Amino acid sequence: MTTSTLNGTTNIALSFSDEQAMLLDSAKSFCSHKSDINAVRSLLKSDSGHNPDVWQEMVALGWTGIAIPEQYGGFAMGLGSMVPVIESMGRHLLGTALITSTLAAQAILRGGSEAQREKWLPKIVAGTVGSMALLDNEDWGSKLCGVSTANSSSSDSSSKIVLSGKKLLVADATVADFFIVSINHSGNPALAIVEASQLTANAISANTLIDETKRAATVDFSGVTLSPDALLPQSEQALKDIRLIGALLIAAEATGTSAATLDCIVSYLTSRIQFGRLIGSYQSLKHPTVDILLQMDSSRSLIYHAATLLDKGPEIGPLEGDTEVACRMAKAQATETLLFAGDRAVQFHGGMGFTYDCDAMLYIRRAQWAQHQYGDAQHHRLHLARLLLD
Amino acid sequence: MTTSTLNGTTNIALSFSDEQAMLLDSAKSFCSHKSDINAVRSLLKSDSGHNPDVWQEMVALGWTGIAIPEQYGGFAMGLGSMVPVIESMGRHLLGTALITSTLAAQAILRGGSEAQREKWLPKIVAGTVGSMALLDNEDWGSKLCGVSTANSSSSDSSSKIVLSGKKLLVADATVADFFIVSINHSGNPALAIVEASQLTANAISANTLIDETKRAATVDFSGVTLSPDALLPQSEQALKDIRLIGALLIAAEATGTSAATLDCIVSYLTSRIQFGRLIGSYQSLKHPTVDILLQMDSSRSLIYHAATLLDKGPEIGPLEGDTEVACRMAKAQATETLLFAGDRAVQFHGGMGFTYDCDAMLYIRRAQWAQHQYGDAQHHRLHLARLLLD
Amino acid sequence: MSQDNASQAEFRSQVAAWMQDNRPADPGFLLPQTFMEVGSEQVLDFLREWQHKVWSAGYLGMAWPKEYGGQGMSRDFQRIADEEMKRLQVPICFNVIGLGWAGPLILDNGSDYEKEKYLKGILNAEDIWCQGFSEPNHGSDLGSIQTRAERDGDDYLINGSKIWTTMGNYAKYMILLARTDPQAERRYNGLSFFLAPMQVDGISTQPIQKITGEYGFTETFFTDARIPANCIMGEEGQGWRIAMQTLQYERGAEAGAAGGISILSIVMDDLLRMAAEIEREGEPLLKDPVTRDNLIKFMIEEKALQLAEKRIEIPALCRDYPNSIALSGKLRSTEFFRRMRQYALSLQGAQGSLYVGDPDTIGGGFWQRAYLNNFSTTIGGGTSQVQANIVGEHVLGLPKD
Amino acid sequence: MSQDNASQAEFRSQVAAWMQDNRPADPGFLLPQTFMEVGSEQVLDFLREWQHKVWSAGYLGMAWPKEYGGQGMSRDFQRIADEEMKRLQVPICFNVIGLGWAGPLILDNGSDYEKEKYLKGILNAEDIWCQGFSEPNHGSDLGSIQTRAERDGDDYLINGSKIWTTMGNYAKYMILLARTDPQAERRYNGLSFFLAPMQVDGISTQPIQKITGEYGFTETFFTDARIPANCIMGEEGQGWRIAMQTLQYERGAEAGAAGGISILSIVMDDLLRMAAEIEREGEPLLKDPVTRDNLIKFMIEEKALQLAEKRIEIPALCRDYPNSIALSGKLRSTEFFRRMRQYALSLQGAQGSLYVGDPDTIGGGFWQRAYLNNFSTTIGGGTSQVQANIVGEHVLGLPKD
Repeated sequence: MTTSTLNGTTNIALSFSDEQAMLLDSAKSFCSHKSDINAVRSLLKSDSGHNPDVWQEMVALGWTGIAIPEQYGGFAMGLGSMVPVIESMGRHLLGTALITSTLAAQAILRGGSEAQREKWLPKIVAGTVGSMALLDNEDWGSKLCGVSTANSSSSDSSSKIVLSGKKLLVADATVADFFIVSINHSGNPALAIVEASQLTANAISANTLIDETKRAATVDFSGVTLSPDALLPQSEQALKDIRLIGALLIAAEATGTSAATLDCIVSYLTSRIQFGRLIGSYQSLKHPTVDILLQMDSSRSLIYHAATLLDKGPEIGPLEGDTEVACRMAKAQATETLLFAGDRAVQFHGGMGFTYDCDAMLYIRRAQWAQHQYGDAQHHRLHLARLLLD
Repeated sequence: MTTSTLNGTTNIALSFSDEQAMLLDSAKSFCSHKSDINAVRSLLKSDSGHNPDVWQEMVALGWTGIAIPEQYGGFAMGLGSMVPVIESMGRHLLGTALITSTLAAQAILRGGSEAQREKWLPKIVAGTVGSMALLDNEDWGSKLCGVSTANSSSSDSSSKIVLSGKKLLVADATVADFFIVSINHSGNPALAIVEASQLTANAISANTLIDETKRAATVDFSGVTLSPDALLPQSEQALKDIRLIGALLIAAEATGTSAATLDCIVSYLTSRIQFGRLIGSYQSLKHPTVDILLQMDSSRSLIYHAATLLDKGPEIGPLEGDTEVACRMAKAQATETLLFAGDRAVQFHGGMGFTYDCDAMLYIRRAQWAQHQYGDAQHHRLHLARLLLD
Repeated sequence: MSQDNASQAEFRSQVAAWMQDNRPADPGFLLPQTFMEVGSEQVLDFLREWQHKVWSAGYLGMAWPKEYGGQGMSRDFQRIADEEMKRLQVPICFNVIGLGWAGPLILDNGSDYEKEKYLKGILNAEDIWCQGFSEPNHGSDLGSIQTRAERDGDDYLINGSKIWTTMGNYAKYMILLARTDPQAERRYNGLSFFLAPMQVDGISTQPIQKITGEYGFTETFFTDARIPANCIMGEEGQGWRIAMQTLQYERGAEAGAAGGISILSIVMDDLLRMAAEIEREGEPLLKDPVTRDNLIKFMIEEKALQLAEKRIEIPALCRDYPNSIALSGKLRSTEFFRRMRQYALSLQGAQGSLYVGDPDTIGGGFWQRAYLNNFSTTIGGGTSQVQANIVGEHVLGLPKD
Repeated sequence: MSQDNASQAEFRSQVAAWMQDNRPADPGFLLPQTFMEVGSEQVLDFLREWQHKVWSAGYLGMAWPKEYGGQGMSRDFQRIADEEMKRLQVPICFNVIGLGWAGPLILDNGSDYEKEKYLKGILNAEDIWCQGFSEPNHGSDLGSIQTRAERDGDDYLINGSKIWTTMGNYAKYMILLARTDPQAERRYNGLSFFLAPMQVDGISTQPIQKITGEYGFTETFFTDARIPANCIMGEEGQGWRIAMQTLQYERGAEAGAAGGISILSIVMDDLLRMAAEIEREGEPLLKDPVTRDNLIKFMIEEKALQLAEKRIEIPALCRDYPNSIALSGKLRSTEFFRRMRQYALSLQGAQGSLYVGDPDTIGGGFWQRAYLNNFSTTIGGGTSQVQANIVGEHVLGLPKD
């Protein structure tokens, strides 16, 4: 089966194992208990944005090892099995560095040497936090490696590498134990592992994000000295894969948040009375809410389709063809859905919606944040057009 | 005052004289009397698509001379004054060749020699019908003159010109006394006047149009022999102007039809009862109907803005700058509005809307026709971007 | 598609080969997209011949019992045959009310006599069936049905009228919902369900001209029309329940219908092919960035629609709103097609102003007709506005208007 | 803009010159777009100083009488001054409830004593005014006002609470709508209108944190607050009529308001400039065809919005729905801005996930805040959904829900 194009056939693979269904149930239950809306609000002004005890419980549940092969201490359930977990987290706006740490693990798994895998992957399973430092301009697009952050001090391949430059919007930087940094290494894109302990003092300055449940920082890597074995040997393919996996995981999280937004709207529409009627009886509120449901349903179908294709493919092979299409479609759909849902959530709450106390605020801000992570909808549609129409 | 661009100012000129207001009143009244919905339906299957007596009355009212200078027997009210007349015709789906004949007159006025003006313009005022034959492919865009319809039999400029080729979708061809034909004349675009009497037998074959109130035909000009004085000396500028004026007149007509569509919807929504309520009380019908009103209001503002700018400019000078912007904006807005209105009109009439007997059918078909005349909305937005964003 | 086992895979290629060998030549008119477009004897004869041929080859009613014209095989085979017919875009099996509604109902509820009498004629296309639910002026509100059926000795006397009777002028039988008890306290309880003959005195049909200019539906008038009392299905007053039962068969062969494809669907591929052929400023439209962005939006939506049909089979992924996909299916797909077809027309340039019958149309006017015809799906069987209410109230639990 | 005569043209350039010479330096914080964003003393002091300066220069209250702090000039001059302030995007004149609502009301209805007491303080920004119409839990439904005003000797005793009181914590006076007669047969007839002092015992305010995280509104609580009986405007029971009267002043200086700009509007030009600065794949976003198509759509819409304000002055072009433009103005413009601002954020790439206060934001987070703040306009003063009902019912004559 191939992707829908001029040749007229479409890959609509969708499967979900009993094991995955159990994982989804347990993730739903965990997130709902550990991250009710009061817990979420209590973390808004915190430095780390998450509760370390909850993170440790997630590690204990094995979530950090879901997509890591057994030989590195993981549970080898496949990357697709991260989707139900991340969707559940999105549904309850549960913070923690699970997404970025999963991406760091995948970068090492896909791009790293055997020594790097053996060193880092068991640590990640055990709760060590890795973060991706990819951005050096505002565009998640093609210029990623065009701006240098590293200089080799000499062209001798065994010599030390000295980094210079900053990365923007490094997720959960303050709690990261290490970073996977995209660098311009002698004119070529590369990924390097930098340990937090290698950073200079004050290298991390927190960003102010529109989504107060998220954390990111600008990280200055200048002056960090690396030995050549800090570089990932297969950086280029890993970088491409990470961007697609990142898009999918953000899509999964956004789908969960769309479902939460829908719950929030439905709850208000079935309790608030105006002009003598429950406001959910007005079609001007009822029908757009139905639209949100339908779009959320589309998002969910697309993220689990992408999850299915990821798990059908080789454990480490590159993301190509239908899998790339599926990740991009999922991201384009899921964050557009959440943008619509968040916007309507505020509007439909009326005066209450305009306050910081109303939970709609959390969803509209998450929507704004999510649309820009790992490429916005227009960016992914542009790439989909190249994949499907040329 | 200049057009809204990066420099931050906007031309929002809008004026309407008392004379124009009287013309609008009389046109509204005339069209409503001469073209009620029964009259419209009675002409659907007719050959000419209009009532010749009504055409003669329109000529007697002076509508064929509104935009023609006094020295050619016209009333010199300005092209902008055609807008209220054409809008009124659109409101009642009144057939006749007034739009195409107005364009033919403008082509001669703007592109013709003094001799051509003196010969043809008084005839047009008196009711002689001219038609524009512009299209030789399906694109109203730049390829207009790329396909040849004419061949000079020799390069001697005084020699006869023999035409060869067809034109598509020539409006009201069967009742036209003459045609303004865009031709490829020795590699250059040109406009030529061809009299209906010069056509060979069976040269005209009627098109089947989605809008059954309109008439057009494919006209084969092959074998028509012209003397060089059948060519308009300033063809190129005239051609550009005609396309913009055509866009505006279609926009004016579509705006009138949007208003008619709105009336048709409102009338049904205020009389039809379903589930025990007048259906207009349902917000799922009420609010989109309000959207149609707002869009129709926008269309109307834009067509009269363009009319204002046309009349502010020189009587014959080229359409440029703000005037070009205004014509293109009017077309893009007005036909998008009618497409939306027509689509909703059918839907909101329920089962009745699906029948040929329901008038919504007339409007949705007109909408489909109008969007493609003189460039669709995307085409005009593309050109607007070049005018406003570069 | 599910994974085929060996015998299924072999059957699939056998069907495909037969369809490719036997698909009819271009008849010289636009093929109907749905059974609602059978507006002339010419089209009727064409489709009757095709359905008979498919049935004769053994690819229709495969899961119905052999003694009534079926093949007595597992439903999986019919599903495979349907999938192949859909994929190869052969003509529709047009006797839809018989194949998809009346047939399975008779199989589930009917007497041996009824099965003997009706089923084979449905499959071999000899007996055309129509449906008499909707009435003029009552739109989607079946509870308001006014057509009366009064018991008179061994007959019922029928008076009233029905609208949107597909092929009412060609049908031999109608599944008819009529009111036997006007006094019933709850108005749904006063309805009864009949397998009514159409060729009796007092029944006349009036073709309805559609928005497309074509025919396909009739209005059906009953004036003291006398039908045998044993035409009733179930008991008096059970009509509503039985009518609702027919709706479950709509899901196709897997729910008991005879099979065959009832809709020749226009898919995105058709639109992509069109965009590849049309030129704008010297380039194929498919290269225009704005058009590409719009096409991709539709392709994402189409993919999600297709995936929804798969996801419905995975309960773990439908927990929060278990009935969402099923109840919103009509709304999602019919509105998608409306917008997609409308968009297709917007791309056609001047040729878009032509219509079926003009030699210069793109695809014979296929898109024009498809867009206009699509309103039958966003209006019929409950308008999109009513569907949105159903989803809002029955899936999300929002209050009634 | 209308055509200026010579003295007007000269005045226009004089205003422009003064504004350019006197516009304040960048204060180091995002300037408020509207008076609803005055959330700190710092912002308040800045705006107070600016309004005082504009008034001192003679460009505020120009058409108000000289004896009350105005200039006694024709309204045309104030219009011109406003146009120039708008064009040059100087800061707002923030005392909006005084300048635009209370002031003109006092001019039209007030006694000499009231004019003397209130007007100058409105203009020179010494006395901040606020509005007390909305109440918690009653949203747009003013008829349901519960706050009581009971006559007690020479005072009224006020009990209840108001919400969305802009600058309630800074205001000296409130225009207050309260219920004097709970028994009135028609509930609108039981309301009265007061020019109420805020610095009395029994009135307390609680700042409301907005969706943006900032402040600007308060909830205002009245507990046996005692205000002089002569604070009433008009008679008891006329409150609703007077409240409606204030609405007409909203149209600006030409309708009697003191003038000054009350909204620093974000126009399309700002969005175009942003699109010219942002790069995607090495090109300015302004060169991206999909973005261009979207921008042009917004520009057409903006142009139509601007033209509507001109067309309303030409009755011949508003015949079929004479009140359409006026009644739909809020709906059209606030929804336009909501969509336009939301779109602007979608173009920002990763920087769009930052917020006010981050040094790497585009324009200091201007668009983020503008989008979120815009909900006050699509919600306050009747939600867009209520507005659509008003237009449907009062312009098109559609039936009520």
